[in-house]
Amino acid sequence: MFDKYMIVEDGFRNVSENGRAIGFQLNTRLPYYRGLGVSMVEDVSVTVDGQTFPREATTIVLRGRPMSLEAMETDYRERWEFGEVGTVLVRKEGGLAPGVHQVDLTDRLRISYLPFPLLGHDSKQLVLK
Amino acid sequence: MFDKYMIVEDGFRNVSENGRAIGFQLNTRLPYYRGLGVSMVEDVSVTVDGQTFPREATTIVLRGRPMSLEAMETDYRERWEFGEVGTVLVRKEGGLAPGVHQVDLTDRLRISYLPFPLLGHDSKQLVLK
Amino acid sequence: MATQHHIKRGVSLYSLQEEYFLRKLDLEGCIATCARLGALGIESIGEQMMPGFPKLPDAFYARWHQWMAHYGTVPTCHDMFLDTKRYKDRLLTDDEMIESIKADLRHAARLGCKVMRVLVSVKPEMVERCIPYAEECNVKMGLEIHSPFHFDHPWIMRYTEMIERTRTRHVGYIPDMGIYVKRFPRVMRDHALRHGATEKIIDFVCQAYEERVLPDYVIFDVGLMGGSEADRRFAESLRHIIWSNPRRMLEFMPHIYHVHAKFYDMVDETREYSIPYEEIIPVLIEGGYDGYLSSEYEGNRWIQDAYPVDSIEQVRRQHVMFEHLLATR
Amino acid sequence: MATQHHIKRGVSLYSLQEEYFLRKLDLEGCIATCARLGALGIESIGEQMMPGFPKLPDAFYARWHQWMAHYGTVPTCHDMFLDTKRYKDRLLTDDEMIESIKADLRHAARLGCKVMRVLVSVKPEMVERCIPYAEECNVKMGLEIHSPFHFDHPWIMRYTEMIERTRTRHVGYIPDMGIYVKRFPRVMRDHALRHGATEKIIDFVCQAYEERVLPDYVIFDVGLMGGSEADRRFAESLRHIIWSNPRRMLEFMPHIYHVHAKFYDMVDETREYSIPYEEIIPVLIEGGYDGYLSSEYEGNRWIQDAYPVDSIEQVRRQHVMFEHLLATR
Ligand SMILES: [Mn+2]
Ligand SMILES: [Mn+2]
Repeated sequence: MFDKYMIVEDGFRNVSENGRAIGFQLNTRLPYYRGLGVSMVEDVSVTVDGQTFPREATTIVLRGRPMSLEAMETDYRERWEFGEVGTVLVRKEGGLAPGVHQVDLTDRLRISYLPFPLLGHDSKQLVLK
Repeated sequence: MFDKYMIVEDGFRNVSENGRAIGFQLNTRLPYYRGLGVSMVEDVSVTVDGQTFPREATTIVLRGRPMSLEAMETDYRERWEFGEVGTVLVRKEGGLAPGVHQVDLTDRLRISYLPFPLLGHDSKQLVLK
Repeated sequence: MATQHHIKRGVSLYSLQEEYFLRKLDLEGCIATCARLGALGIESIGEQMMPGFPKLPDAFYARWHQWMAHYGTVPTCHDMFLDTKRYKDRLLTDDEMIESIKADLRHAARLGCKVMRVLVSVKPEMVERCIPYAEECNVKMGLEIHSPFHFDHPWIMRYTEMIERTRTRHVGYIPDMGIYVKRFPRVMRDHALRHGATEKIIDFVCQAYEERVLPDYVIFDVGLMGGSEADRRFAESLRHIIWSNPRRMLEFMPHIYHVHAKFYDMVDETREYSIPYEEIIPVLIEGGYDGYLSSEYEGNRWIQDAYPVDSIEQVRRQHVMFEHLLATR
Repeated sequence: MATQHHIKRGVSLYSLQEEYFLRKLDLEGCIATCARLGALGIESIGEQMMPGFPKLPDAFYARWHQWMAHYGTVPTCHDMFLDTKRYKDRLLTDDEMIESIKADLRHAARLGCKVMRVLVSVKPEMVERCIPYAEECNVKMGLEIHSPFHFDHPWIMRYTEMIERTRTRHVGYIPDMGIYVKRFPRVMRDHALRHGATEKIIDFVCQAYEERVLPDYVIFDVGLMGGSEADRRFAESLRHIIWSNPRRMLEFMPHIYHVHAKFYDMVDETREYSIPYEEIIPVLIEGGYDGYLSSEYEGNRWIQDAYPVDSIEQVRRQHVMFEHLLATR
């Protein structure tokens, strides 16, 4: 229901370690109308220019604290608050080339009162500087 | 709902014309709980030993009156009454061989208060003498 | 035991469809059977047991009235249908529908029925247009409130609005007790098991029914459980089987002309497996209902693949139960 | 114009979710907005606008009460959720559910709410077990009657039976006016058109909705019409949108604690496109309802893809309408 706001326009950039790009990151919000314990965030999947990155390559950062998607599954304390901007960090040797990229983001949330998972999807053209 | 009674055990036989078998016939009832105008009998499809006969080869006989399935579609007077035994006549050069046959019958009825067609199906082993 | 009331017992010949279909009983035999069970109100379906309907000769009606006199039975209700899809390429026009309904009213009057069952799918506008003719025929048109509809369903509300607006005394209701399925019918459950459904999933669905879970959720969960096609069909059946509150009849009682005493499975002479008549009949008595309880046996289609059908015994048991529940102290 | 009554106006902050989500308003800003509109009853969702919920520091509650005093607002209701699927591999146990509900009751009490919204999917047994704690907290638990449920739905009947059996004064109802969608919402129709649905089919579905046709039939017919996936989804939405009779609230009025004044589309200051408040409010007045009409704007999700959302303007219009409908002669 807040799908169009999932990808935040600002903050798309490569991430470097020791001067070498080891991946990229972008800022994102959940598409749901309340905050959720992160154990109920089943998946956050990033696709850039048609290439979908593996779940293992993805890290979520909330308030400076990084978590793998797998670790989130059994974390019953941390919450991703309503409208809160978090960061998705994707490991990719060399990062992305500068310029325009088509970015797709798909979230799968486990909402207790729904029998099916809530899927959210956003797609935006972002410029990586 | 009366599917198991669609194929009547008695009356399965070849039909001859001038001493040559030109087809076969079997007795049948509609699988529905009331009589129907024949315009609402959309199809009566006969399969013997896995071979389904064409719609054009099929004739329905009610109270001695033969009708093609196509003619039934626009006949707004004749009714196939509840539980009434009619005859399906299938044109087939030479008729069927004597002995046991697996006979399948599928009816499609247009029931006004149902959005979908009512399908009835019966399958019996019959002996042709 | 019940307090004073004027509820009468009857049978819709629909109940004996298996025997009629197989020509074990003819129309007279059906009537005689009801009489023998002390169920003297006879509801009939022209298109089921009166070949030639709606064009029946005078002789037929003469014979009908002779049977009524002979067996001491009373015509209660004629069940109409409306073949809106008679033509392959178009629906009936409004005028054609009216003509069809009028033919049914005429037939009901000639049978001596005070009530005609209107199929739930008939548009209220059509029934409204027939009111003058129903008055002329002295036949009341009772909309059958059939599962999954119920008194508070918006489709039924359209009828209620029409009845209130026109202040007619010739349109009302025939609740079909299939709207009070409190427990999932055992015969449907067993039928599904015989036709490819999985016991674990069947149990899950029946349990969810008892808990009154929204059918959408149950159907989705059965999908997740990896059910078979038969399992999914069984779960889908939840959309058409309902429990609602029998006390809702009280508000509509002045407009209830007749009652379809639907049943699937008389376990013995004291109870139906899924429909709690012991809760329903006291409400009818409390509301001052004075029409017929008209048996409507619909178990045959769920057992005929595996067991012999004995509709007469089923109806007999229901009427023993009715006698007990209707007995005044 | 209305007769004498004690109905009050309020807002569920749910209505301002778009602005809060985008950080155009913070919690205090939301409260200030309601106060400015003269809608002084504040309903809140801890998990939406109170980061850290359910573990909020004393300072938070102190600030909350300062805001209430400052803006002249009153806490009305806390909306609880129950994350039965918190764990990937199992549902919460009954005891865990009770603990979760208790935390919500505690929070509601600390906010100063007299009422807590219970999600419609919560099992009545769980709520029953929480009654003693609700009494202790002096908070009434109101089951939200949310579409496609309605007062006469068998799931809701389970609550009614429990309330009658226990004679509790701490479990009742919060009807969500989304159960009174008389006309298919224009915003949903237009949203479907923007997302691949076909005008001809959309019109067919909306027409069928007005005629109160059984959703199953409409869905099937749309299949026959060769509709697209978007068309089928649109037809399926009929399963979740309902019209029921507002007068049914009268029977349950003693147990109605609060009202969710759901809306999708205030056309102007006089009417909501699909929910007839001019029919609903007179029933509340007739029944002696004396709680809040708590705005619940849910139009944003249907227009945000194409239009700017202005929830504040939408709520403002609704309250002008309420003032008019509540004005006593
Ligand atoms: Mn019936
Ligand atoms: Mn609500």
